This record gives sequence, C-alpha cells and structure tokens, in this order.
Amino acid sequence: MLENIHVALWGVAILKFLAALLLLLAFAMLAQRRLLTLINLLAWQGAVLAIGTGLIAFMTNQSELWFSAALTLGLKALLIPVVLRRLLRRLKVRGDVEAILNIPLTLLAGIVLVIFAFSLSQPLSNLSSTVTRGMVGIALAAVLLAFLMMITRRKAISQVVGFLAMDNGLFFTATSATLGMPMIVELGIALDALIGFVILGVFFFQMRDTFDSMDLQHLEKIREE
Amino acid sequence: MNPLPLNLALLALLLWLTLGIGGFALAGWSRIVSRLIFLVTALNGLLLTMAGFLALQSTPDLFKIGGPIPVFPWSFRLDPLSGFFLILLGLLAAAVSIFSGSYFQSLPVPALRRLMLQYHSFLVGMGLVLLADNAFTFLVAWEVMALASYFLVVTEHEEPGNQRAGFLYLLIAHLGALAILLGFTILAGPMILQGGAFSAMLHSTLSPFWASAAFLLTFFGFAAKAGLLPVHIWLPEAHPVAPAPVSALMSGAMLQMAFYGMLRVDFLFLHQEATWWGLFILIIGLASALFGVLFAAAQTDMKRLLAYSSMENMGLIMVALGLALVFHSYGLNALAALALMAALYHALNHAFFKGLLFLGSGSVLHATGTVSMSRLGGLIRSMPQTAFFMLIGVLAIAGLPPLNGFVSEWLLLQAFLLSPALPQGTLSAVLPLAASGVVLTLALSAYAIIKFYGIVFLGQAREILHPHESGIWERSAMALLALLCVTLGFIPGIVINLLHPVLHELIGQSLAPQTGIWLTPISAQRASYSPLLFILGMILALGLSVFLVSRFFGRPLRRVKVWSCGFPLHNSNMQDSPAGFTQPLLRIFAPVYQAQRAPAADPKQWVLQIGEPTYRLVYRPLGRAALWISGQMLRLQQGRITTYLLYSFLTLLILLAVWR
Amino acid sequence: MTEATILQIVQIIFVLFAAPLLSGYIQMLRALLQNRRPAGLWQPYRDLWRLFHKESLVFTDASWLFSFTPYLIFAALLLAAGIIPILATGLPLAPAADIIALVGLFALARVFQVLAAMDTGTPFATLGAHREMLIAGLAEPALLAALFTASLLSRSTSLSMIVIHLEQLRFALHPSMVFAAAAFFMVLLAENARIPVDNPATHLELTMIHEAMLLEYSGRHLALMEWGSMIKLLLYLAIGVALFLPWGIAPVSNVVALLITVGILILKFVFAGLLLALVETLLAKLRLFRAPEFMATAFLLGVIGMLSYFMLGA
Amino acid sequence: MMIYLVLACTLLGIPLLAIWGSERWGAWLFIVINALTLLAILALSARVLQSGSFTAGDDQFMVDDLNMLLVLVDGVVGLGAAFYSRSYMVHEIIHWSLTPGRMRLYHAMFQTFLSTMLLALLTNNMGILWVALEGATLSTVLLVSLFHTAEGLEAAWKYFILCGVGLAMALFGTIMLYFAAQRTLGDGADALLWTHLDAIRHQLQPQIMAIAFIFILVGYGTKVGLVPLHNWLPDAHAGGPSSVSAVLSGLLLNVALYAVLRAKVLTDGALGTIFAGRLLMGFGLLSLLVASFTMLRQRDVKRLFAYSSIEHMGIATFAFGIGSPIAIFAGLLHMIGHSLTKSSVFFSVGLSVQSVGSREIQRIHGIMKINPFLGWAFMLGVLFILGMPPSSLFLSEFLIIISTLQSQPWLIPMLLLGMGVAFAAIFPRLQAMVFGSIPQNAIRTSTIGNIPAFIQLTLVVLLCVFIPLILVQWIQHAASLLQ
Repeated sequence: MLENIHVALWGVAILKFLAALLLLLAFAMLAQRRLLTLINLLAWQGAVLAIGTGLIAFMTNQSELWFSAALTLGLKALLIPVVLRRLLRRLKVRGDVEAILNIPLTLLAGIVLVIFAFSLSQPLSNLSSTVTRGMVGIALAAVLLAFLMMITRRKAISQVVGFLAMDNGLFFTATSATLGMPMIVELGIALDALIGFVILGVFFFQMRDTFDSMDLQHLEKIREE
Repeated sequence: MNPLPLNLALLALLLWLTLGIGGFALAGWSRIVSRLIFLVTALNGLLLTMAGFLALQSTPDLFKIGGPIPVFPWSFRLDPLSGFFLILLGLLAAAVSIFSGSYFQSLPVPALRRLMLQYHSFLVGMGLVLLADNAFTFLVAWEVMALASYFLVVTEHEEPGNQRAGFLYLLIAHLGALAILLGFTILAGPMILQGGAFSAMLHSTLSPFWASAAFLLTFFGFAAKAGLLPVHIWLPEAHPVAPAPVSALMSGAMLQMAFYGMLRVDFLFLHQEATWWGLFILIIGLASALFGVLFAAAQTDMKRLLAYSSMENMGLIMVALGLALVFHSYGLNALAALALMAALYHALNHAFFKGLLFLGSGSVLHATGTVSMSRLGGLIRSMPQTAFFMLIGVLAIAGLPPLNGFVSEWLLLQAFLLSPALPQGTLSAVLPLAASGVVLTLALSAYAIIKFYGIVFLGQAREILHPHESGIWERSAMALLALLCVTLGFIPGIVINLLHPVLHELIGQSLAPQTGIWLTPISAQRASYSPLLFILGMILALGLSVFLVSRFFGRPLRRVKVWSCGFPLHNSNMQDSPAGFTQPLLRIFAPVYQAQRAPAADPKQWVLQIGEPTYRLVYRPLGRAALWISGQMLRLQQGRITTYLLYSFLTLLILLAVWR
Repeated sequence: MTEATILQIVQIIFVLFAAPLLSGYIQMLRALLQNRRPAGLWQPYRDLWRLFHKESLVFTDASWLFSFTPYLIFAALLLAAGIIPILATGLPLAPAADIIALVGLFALARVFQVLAAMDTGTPFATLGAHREMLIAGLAEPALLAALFTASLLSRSTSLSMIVIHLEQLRFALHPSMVFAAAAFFMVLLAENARIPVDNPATHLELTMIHEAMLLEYSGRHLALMEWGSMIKLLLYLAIGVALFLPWGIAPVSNVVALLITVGILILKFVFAGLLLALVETLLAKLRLFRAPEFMATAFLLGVIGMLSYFMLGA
Repeated sequence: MMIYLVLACTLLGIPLLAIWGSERWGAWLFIVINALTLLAILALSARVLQSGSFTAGDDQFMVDDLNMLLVLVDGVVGLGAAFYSRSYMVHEIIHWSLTPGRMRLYHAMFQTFLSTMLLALLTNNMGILWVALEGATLSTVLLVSLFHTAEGLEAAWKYFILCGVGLAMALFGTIMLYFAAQRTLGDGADALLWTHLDAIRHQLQPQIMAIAFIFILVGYGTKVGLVPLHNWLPDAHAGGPSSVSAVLSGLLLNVALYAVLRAKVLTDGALGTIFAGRLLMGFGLLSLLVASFTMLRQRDVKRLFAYSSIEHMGIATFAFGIGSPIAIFAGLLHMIGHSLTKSSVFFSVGLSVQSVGSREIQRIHGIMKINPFLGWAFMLGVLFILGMPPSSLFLSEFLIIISTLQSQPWLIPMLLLGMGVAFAAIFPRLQAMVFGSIPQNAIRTSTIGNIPAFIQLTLVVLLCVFIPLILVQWIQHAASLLQ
C-alpha cells in the first residue's frame, strides 16, 4: 500500500515521534493538577494529531486527509480549548483538580496500562506490514490513559477533558494506525464531537444554575439504598 | 377413530368461551341475562360430561390447528384418561354454574362483567389442559388456567390479604409451570422443538438419571398446583378469599388437573419407573394429608378449614397414586389397578363433596355475611335444607358408609392390605403402617369436619345474624352435588366398570368387572362390600325400630328448655368455641401447631394464633436470603460516576486480559 | 338359604336381648369385686323398661337430628349385629360389609351421636362431643391395625372368612394375634366408654365423655341410646371372640350345631365379661390427656402385631 | 429508493418540528410524520418481502430481513410513542411549565432520536452505524434532562459520560474492524461496509477481530445495558419523560444489541470459535441475575421497569449467545416482543405516575379504580412482560429455556432463578399499584393515551397465538443471517 519507501523512511520516523509525543502528553495530563494547564495540554494533543494527519496525507497523498487534518487543527487544537478556557472563566471554576487517587499512584497505574496496551498490540503489529506497526499500541495506550484520567478526576470539566483526550486517542488511531478512515465516517465523528461539545456547554450552564458548582459530588445523588 | 367426542368437547369449550364474552358484553343489561348465561354454562358442562363419557368408550382422536409457529401446532386429543377428568370437570362446573347464577346476582355490573369473562376462561383453561396433546398447548392452557383463577382470587382486591394470597398463588403456579416445562423438555428430547407432541413422549426411553430428573421436575410442578407439602401455602390463602363457587371449582376441579398431569406423565410418559418414585409420592402424600387434616381441624374460618381439608384429600389421592406406582414398578398390575381405582374414585368424590361444602359455605356467607365459625351457630334451624345437603357432604367427606367417601377409602385400604404380595420384604412390611397413617388421617378428618358442621349448623347461634335459607338455585345446585355423592356411594360397582378404559390406558389392565350390587375388587373371599344391601338393612332396621318404639311407647314428645345439668344461666357462649373444640388436638400435637396466645381487642379475651410452620421453616429463610443478595446487588448502583467508569474500565481490561 | 335367613334373624334377636344381660352380668361382677351388693342380672332390663315408659323430653329448638339420632344408632348397631358372625359364619348379611365397613358403621353411629350432642349446644354435650371424637379418632387406627393383622393372616377382610380361616388353623399360636388381641382389648375399653378411658357410671362433668352426650336425652330416646351402647359392647366382645377365640362358631348348619355354638359362645362371653370386670376394677380412670397415650400404646401393639406377622410369617 | 423515502420522511421531520414543535398542532405534526414514516416502512418491508434483501446508494444502505424486522418494530413503536406523547405531554407541560422552546427541543430531539434509530438500522456502513448511535445518545441526553430537575440533570450527565465513553470504545472497536478488513478490502469506504465484510468474514484477522469484538461489545453493550455497564440505564429511564423512557427501552436497546450482533457475525466468521457466544451468554446471564435481584428491593416504579429492561435484554443476549437456530429465533422474537410490551408498559407507567403524582411504588395504588383502561393496560402489559401467555414473551422464553436445556443444561438453574426472582419482584408491586383503594388527590388521566398500549399488546398477543407463516419465515431467515 505504501509504494514510495524513500518518503516513508523519514515520514515514518516522524510519525513514530509524534506518537511518542502523544503518549507523553497523555501522561502529562494524567499527572497534571491545574485545570488550565490540562486544557493547554489537550490543545497540544490536538496539534500533534493534526500534524500527524497532515503527514500521512502528505505521505499517502490521500487528498481528503488534508481536509481532515485541517478540521482537526481547527476543532481540537484551537476551537475546543479556547471555548473551554472561556467556560472556565465564565463559570469561575477553582483552578485545582482534586484527584481521587494521588498522582504517583495514578502514574504507576498508567505505566502498567501502557505496558498492557503494548503487550496486547504486539501480535497485531507483527501482523500488519504497514508503516503503522506499533501505532495501534500507542493509540490504545493513549485511550486507556484518558480513560484512567476520567476515572480519577472529581471535577466535571476535567472529566470532559479526559473524554476529549480519549477522542484524540481514537482519532489518532483512526488516522495514523489505519492511515485514514473513510471520509464520511471521519466527518461523522467530527460532527458528533462538535455536537457533543456544544451539549456539554449547555450542560455546564445548567449545572451551574442548579448547583452553582462544577463538582461531581452534586451528581452523585441518585443511588440505590 | 371416532372424532365425535373430541369435537363435542372442543365445541363445548368454544361455547364456554363465547358465553364468557357474551356475559362480558351483556352483563350490564340485566341480572336475567347473566342468570340465563350461567344456566347455559351449566348445560354446557353436561355437554362436556357427555363428551367425556363417549371418550371412555371410543378410541382417541387427534386434532391439530396451526399454532404460533407452523412447527408449534395447537393440538388436542381426547383419550379415556382425559375423558374421566372431563366428566369430573363437566359435572362440577354444571352444579357450580347453577349456583353461581344466583350467587353473583348481587354483584355490581362492572365486577360481574369481569367475573363472567374470568369465570368462563377459567373453565376453558381447565378444559384445554385436559385436551392438550403437546407440551406447548398444555403449558399455555395451564397458564391460562392459573391466570384466570388468579384474577378470580383477587376479585375482592381491596384487602391486602387477598393481594398477598394472589401473589403467593401466581408465583407458585408460575414456578410450577416452569418446572413442568423443563420436565416436558427432558421427556420430549429434540421433539420439543416441534412443540413436544405427547405422542413423542410416550414410553420415552431415558437414562435413569434423566428419567428421575423429569419425574422430579414434573412432580414438583404438579405438586405446586395440587397443594402438597411444602408448596401448599398458596392453597389456604387463595381458597378462602375467592368467591365460594370459584373456590369450589379450584378445590374440586383445578387441584385434580395436577393429578391428571401426574397420571399422564408417570404412567404414560415415564414408562419404566423406579420404585422410589412411588414411595416418594406416597410419603409426600401422607405427610400432606396429616399436615392438612391437623391444620384443618385447627381453623376457625369455614373456607380455610375446607381448603386445608382439600390439601388432606389431595394427600390421600397422592398416597393411592404412590401405592399404584409402587405396585406398577414391580409389575403387579392388578394391584396397581386397585390402588389407581381408589385414587380416581377419590378424585371424583372429592370434586363433588368438596364442591358441595364450598357452595354451602357460600350460602352461609350470603345468609349471615360471615364465614368465621366463631360468629356462627345453629344454622340448621334457619336454613334446614342447606344444612341437610351439607350434612350429606360432611358424612361423605368423613368417609362414612354408605356414602361415596367411604368407597374410595375402602378401596385404598384394600390396596394397602395387598402389599404382602410385594417381593420386597421391608416394603411390604412398612406399607401397612402407611395404611394406619391413612386411617388416622381419616379419623382426624372426621374430627375436623364434624367441628365444621357442628359449630356452624348445630348448637346455639353465637351472634344474632338473622340468617335466611339460601335461594332455590343455590339449593338445587347443592342438591345435585349431594345426589352425586349419594349415587357414587350406592353404586360403586357400576362406576368402577365405567372407569375400566382409563385403567386399561394407564396400566394395560383393570379390575375384574363388578357384578350386580356387590363390590368385590379382587374376589368375594378376599373382600366384599355392598352399599345397597347395607343401606337396605339400615333402612329396614331403622323403620322397624321407629315403628315398634312409636307403636308401643309412642307418647308425644314434650318440648322443654334445654337442661344442661340444671345450670341456671345458659347462653350460647358456653358452648365450644371453634378453637375450644380443637383444644385437645392443639394440646396433643402442640409441637406441630406452635400455637401462640395473643391478647384480643376485648381485654377479657385471648386469640389463639396458629401459624404455618412452613413459613417459619422454608419461606421466611428463603425470602431473607433473596433480600440479602439483592442488598448486595444494590451496592453496584451507588451513584458515583467515576465508580461506574471504573466498572466498564475493569470489564474492558479483564476481557482483553482473559482473551490474551 | 331360608335356614340361613332364619339364623340371621335369630342372631340379631339374640344380640338384641342378650346385650342387657351381658352388661347386667358385668355390673354384677364389678359390684361383687368391689364388694357391693349387686343389683342383680336383670337390672338393665328393668331400667330399659322404665325408660321406655317415661315420656321423653326434647329441648325447645331441637333439630330433627336430635330425635332421629337414637333410632339411627340403634339401627346401625342392629345392622352390625347382623353382619358379625356370632352364631354362625356365612350369614346372608355377612358379605354386605367387611371389617372396614363394620368400623365405618360404628363410626357412623358415633358421628350421629356427636352431632346430636352438638345440636343441644350445651357446654357439657359439646365437651363430651369433642372428647369422644378425639378418643375415637385415636382409637380407630389402633382398631384397624389390630384387625389388619387378622386379615393379613387370613388374606381376607371379610369377618366370616377370617373366622373360617382362623378356625382351620385352631390352636396354632400366632404371636401377631396375641399383640392384636391386646390392642383390640384396649380399643374395646376406649370405644365402649369403660374405665380407664371413661366411666359409664359417673356423672361427674369433668371426667365424663360418653355420658356427657346423653345428658339431654330422656325417656325412650335415652332407652334406645343405652340399649345401643349395651349392644355395642356385646358386639365388640363378639368381634374379639370371633377373631381371637374363633373356634366353635359353626358355619350355617343344623340346629344341634347351633345349640353347641350358643353354649360355647356363652362360655366365652362369661369369660370375657369376667376379664372386663377385673380390668375395670383394677385400673383407675385416666386423665383425659393420658387417654392419647393409652391409645398410642394400643396402636403400637397393633403395629407390632402386623410387623411380627411380616417378620415371623405368622 | 424506498430506503430514501423512509429516511427522508423521518429526517425531514426534524426541522419541521424544530420550527413548529411548540404549536398546539405540533404534537399532531409529530404523529403525522411518524405515521408517514410507518407507511413508508410498510412499503419498504413489502418490497423486501417480495424481492429479498437489497442495497442502495452504492452499498451505503442495506436492507435485509434482520434489520427490516427491527425497522418495522421501530416504526410501530415510534408511532405509538408519538401518539402517546401527545396526551402525555399535555399534563407534563402544565406540571413542569415547559416553555415553547423546550417543547420545540423536545419534539425535535425526539424525532432526531427516532431517525437516528432508523439510520443506524438501515445503514450498511459500520462507521455510520456508530455515528448514528452516537447521535441517538446526544439527542436523548437533552430529552432526559428536559425538565431541568437536579435528578434529570444528573441522570443525563451520567448517561452522557458513560455512553460517550462506551461509544468511544465501540469506535475503537470499529477502527480495529477497519484495520482488520483493510488488508483484504483495501483502503477506502468499502472496508466498513457490512455486506462486503460479511462476504469476506472468513479472511478477517482473527486476533484483531477478537480485540475489535471485545471493544465493540463493551461499547455497544453499554448502550444495551449489560451488567456491569448498565448503571446509566435506570437513572436515564427515571430522569426523563415516560415517552422517552418508552423509546429508550423499546428502541435504543434493541438497536444497540443489533449492532453487537452484526459484529458477532463477523467475529464468528473470523474466529470460527464460540468465543463471542461465550461472552454474550456470560453477559446475558449476569445481567439477568443482577437485574432481577435488584428489582427485589426497588421503590421507584420507573427504575423497576428499567431494571426489567436490563433483565430482558440479558435474556435476549443470552439466547443469541447460545446460537442454535431456535435460540436465535427466540432471541429475535424476544427483542420484538420486549420492545412492543415494555414500551406499552412505560406508557402506562407514565400515565399512572401522572394520575397519582409520585413515582414511589408505595404511593401508587388503585389505578384500576382511577381509570380501568389504564389499570388493565398496566396489568396486562406487566403480566406479558413477566412472560405470561398469551404474550409472545412466553413463547420466546419457552423456546429459550428448551434450547438452553438442550445445549447447556447446567445454566438452566441460573436462568430459572433469574426469571423466578424477577417475577417475585415485579408481581406484588404490580398488584399493589393496580389494585387497592384510590389515593388522595389522584387525577384521572386521558383514556386516549392508552390506545397505543392496547394496540401494541394486541400485536404481542398475535405474536404468540398466531404468527402469520410469512412472518415466521421472515424471522427464521433473519435468524439464519445470524448463524
């Protein structure tokens, strides 16, 4: 599927580097306490994602991937982070994120997850002859790390950030691991992400009206006893 | 192949259904309509009986119509066995419907509407159970029967007690149905996918293990309906709260549906029995009989008492069935036939006298507005005819000659006395003990039923309730049932000859044909009983003594105030209260009853509370266990979204890890 | 056949008129044993005669059951008298009912007596009623256990057949029958309201069972009742005799044999009466709630009888 | 062509309702739209019945017996819900003082949900399927929080986050699927078309397919409400309006399960083992047991029936896990019967709650007296849910039990335990609610609102007493697609 290897050689190198970067950012988010920084990191992830997509577009010269790269850049790297910062200010959310699990333990769990992801994706990457060997593992690791972050955070916004980070991981898988999903699908995914984000915004304001706080424990009332 | 009986039966059922719908539609118009409909229903019952009689003679015929899935047909068949129970159902339904006509006329229209529909669908359900020829049809009919009777039980649904009764009833019925379904599935094997035609289950050759599994499952399922220990609890709850005619049908006919199922499965489907099955049924039956009769004697509510006595009678039938199975498993078919005849005969008897008694208590309820025995008394003076018919029922159920109850009792004891023929030594030695257990049951049942009659109809009225004699329709219904009891008592030979085809179908052999007025199941030397001669001698002696005494010493009677050892003051509270009548039993069998005294509303009084031991021993612990588990389950849903996320996270990781 | 029928009637009449004599005899024996002056053999006849001539009172709102019962009881016992082989086996009425039906017949009489008692609605009558039902309820299994032993032994439940069969193997001692006899005797005491279960002579309210039910009766009704209970006693003795001392009961045959039979029979009754009187003198009345234990013992004996039949084959 | 017609009907409804949804005749518009949709669906199914399955829009859309069946159910329940929502919302608008804007939102989102359901069923592209399901989630989130109550908000939030994460997993699975298919089907859109995947399912990479299936199962399983992924379900059902709960139970769960089944077919083809079946059986049984035991202590009527939905989805999943033809047939029948019955139950529940003014089971009693129609609709609906004949659930449970007894008899006790406990949990509560005396200040709700329930229940009865042969073959063929 990849005929011009000479392009691939350095291309793949950069791609792998980007993947590593993505993973690193995921870890950083896991370790991060302050919400604003968290959002910045999210933005960086978006940027990395966009670059990766663009790179693949360049390598495999699939023209529509350019489009999706631009979309990613606009949506994930710029729009969403900006709006999130705005929200933070508008809703006057305290800067700190209190984690359920303390940071070192979380990081430890994260490392275990990464190892697990790699071991899981080992046979797959052996199977696939494409440049993308190993990408699946990193993508999976990123997704799982985001998941872990959602589990360990107490603030609604930080959960949303985790959710978006997971989305990034998925997107990375979609683009770099499989060298681009069908266009409609990507469009659909992007669309959903957008709507979802809008709805989130609506939510936040509703939440503030009802509880005037963004803390999750207001959302832990419904239970069986 | 004679298509007539089956078509007749199906026609009758169809007619019942239409009557139900018609009743639903027309109930509003006027009492007459519903009355008329009930009369037609009764006649229709006779039609069904006729179909049953024809079925006893003719070879069975098959009838299929396309079911929900083409491979799942609704299929019906009418063989002598079904025929016998159709006769039972038809006759009882006829009498009960005559009764219902006037019993329900005071019902408000909407209630009557619903009742017409439910009553008739109940009858139809029972009929279909008897006609069903594959597992699917059978189970649907079975559930319809359960549902309809459930709705009838909760007719007066204001009282929470009734709801509890209804719930217990439907729950146990449902579990029973599931068990039956499993049993049929095992029996039919792959054929179940074609709806499990009964013909496919005939003489099914299963491995001993699976055969026993099928036996136990089906037995549990049917026992749940028959009200045997320990799944009987619904029975004393449901019978009292249902309207009297319904209780009559449930007790008289519906319980027998379970017996029918057992007969079909144990004799026709499970061809090669293990001996312990018979013993198992026998022991359960005996236990239920003793338990039932003891608690019947302790009740103070007429219908509860009758309900427990139904349990006792089912127990006796089970004893006979078990004995028959034991004999059958040793190939002693002649003896099996005798025991089975006893069972069938008792089923028939029970349908009639228990129906009679329930109808009677319905009349009492109408006349006095209560069925609590501690408020009744001396009704024989205000409703003499009802009292007379009830007396016949009472004598019959007490198993006294020359009425029908005695015949089945006699046959059963004869069967027991034949147990030495068994090759297995200890078994043949132990069985007579069971016989004396049966005798004890019968004696105690006499105790219970005498209490029933004596307290309610004899003595002084315990409260002023201004009772009145029941209506002509009600009385004629009771008369019909009483007549049936007497007939079954007087001409057992003829009845037994009629039932031969059933025995032939079940065990390929029957009793020797009975000749004339004599009832000699085995041989004249062995044992003989002639109710006709008996009653003749009785009447002769009676007439003679009356004649002579009045001829020679016939001074007119003088009416005086009751003497009672010359006590100056004497009021109705000085006679036995229903609880007092049972007091000796309560004392002797105290461990069984676990009776507790509780202060009554009136500080001068105590009430005696007698609980169901099975609740304490079986059901409460079960319920507690279930609630505990559910308490643990609820912890899953403890509200924190992060925890929920953790669940799915862990699920994912575990699945991935396991797959690797 | 006609001969048999005549014999049948003779037997019934014999029972009818010998019954008071028997109870008179037993009362006399008891009196002598308790060194009182006996009222004489014929006293029961006089009592009955007097009662028959008294007018009988019926309480105001008595139902038909009340005045019907005495006749029914009497009739039932007459029928029983016709069925049990006393003078001879194979009488025409005999096959009409076997031992089970016979027990049923007695039960019928008892049930009506109880119902009549409850009809009065007086405390004592109802008290007697449920006590009676209790005793009977516990006695019946014991009785049938005893009878079953006999019928297992002779492979029949028809009394005549049992008697014939047992007579053939006369003097062959059956351990099972010994137990059965003991059980039967205890039941006999209970069913006929004798000490230790009940005391026919007493009118002490707290202890009486059978008598309590008769309290409201008077005149001819009472006479019938009393006579009935005498007949019942005789019948029970007759059954016992037939089962456990069977020899000497002739099959229907000529008059000579009959006379011999009667002779032997009277001897047996004399002996049985003596036994009864002795027991009643030596034992004391039990408390009501001891009665169940008494019955249980009887039942146990009967059961042991059956078991020993199975174990020893005899 | 027909497919476009169906999609057009339902999709065009969205803007219309978004504009006029708050008018007095908005509710009628809603009904009309769905009636038209149902007509289109009927036409489509007629077409399918005569000419078998076909695809359209260069294979982007596909109809075969399986999804046609579910589309049909969707149409019926959708119309029922639309009709019901008219008489139901009348009261709610007053009770919650809903603004016109909110009503527009309600109708628009409801319609969106219904159309995403149809899209999810009709599309041939596993990616679009995912997109549609995500869309369904998003639209219902706003419906759940329609009343702006704290409870509704929390429920919606949980629903959003849990299902969002779940769907993310599903997306990962879908990508894996693409990844597996890519190497045989090459790049581009074709690699996610189910028909193509199905054609080459034996050549898919087993290892990748296994991982893909796990992710898809966990993902869509969250929406099916399989324990332990189910926690959002009772909250969401309780939080929103009953009309929404009805379609959540009746449609969403079915469609999610449908997605899982499509994936299962591919996985089975690739692995050739009972790997997927095992998983389904395990999840099904677990859901059945946990749900039925949880119901034993339930106090809230809507949560009660939400759990019962979990239980029934568990039963159906279990049946598909068994995988014998009869079991799959039963599973499909169970899905259909459940969505018809359970939605009608939620209709009745909603009206009952309105007339009594509380969701607490203790507070609800005497429905039979307040409004006999409602009472009987409720009674029958719940009895049918409990698998009493003549409901098709009886038939399907009958078949499931017998097929279980033939393939894995040792699971029977668990299955029966679950069913028995569920009965013991629901039935007494039903009695207490339907029977008894009328509570204070109870209001008599509209009788017309019960019509859909009765119609659907009639269909359910027909599905047990007499399924037309053509339908049987239809279901059988649909089942054969899942072999």
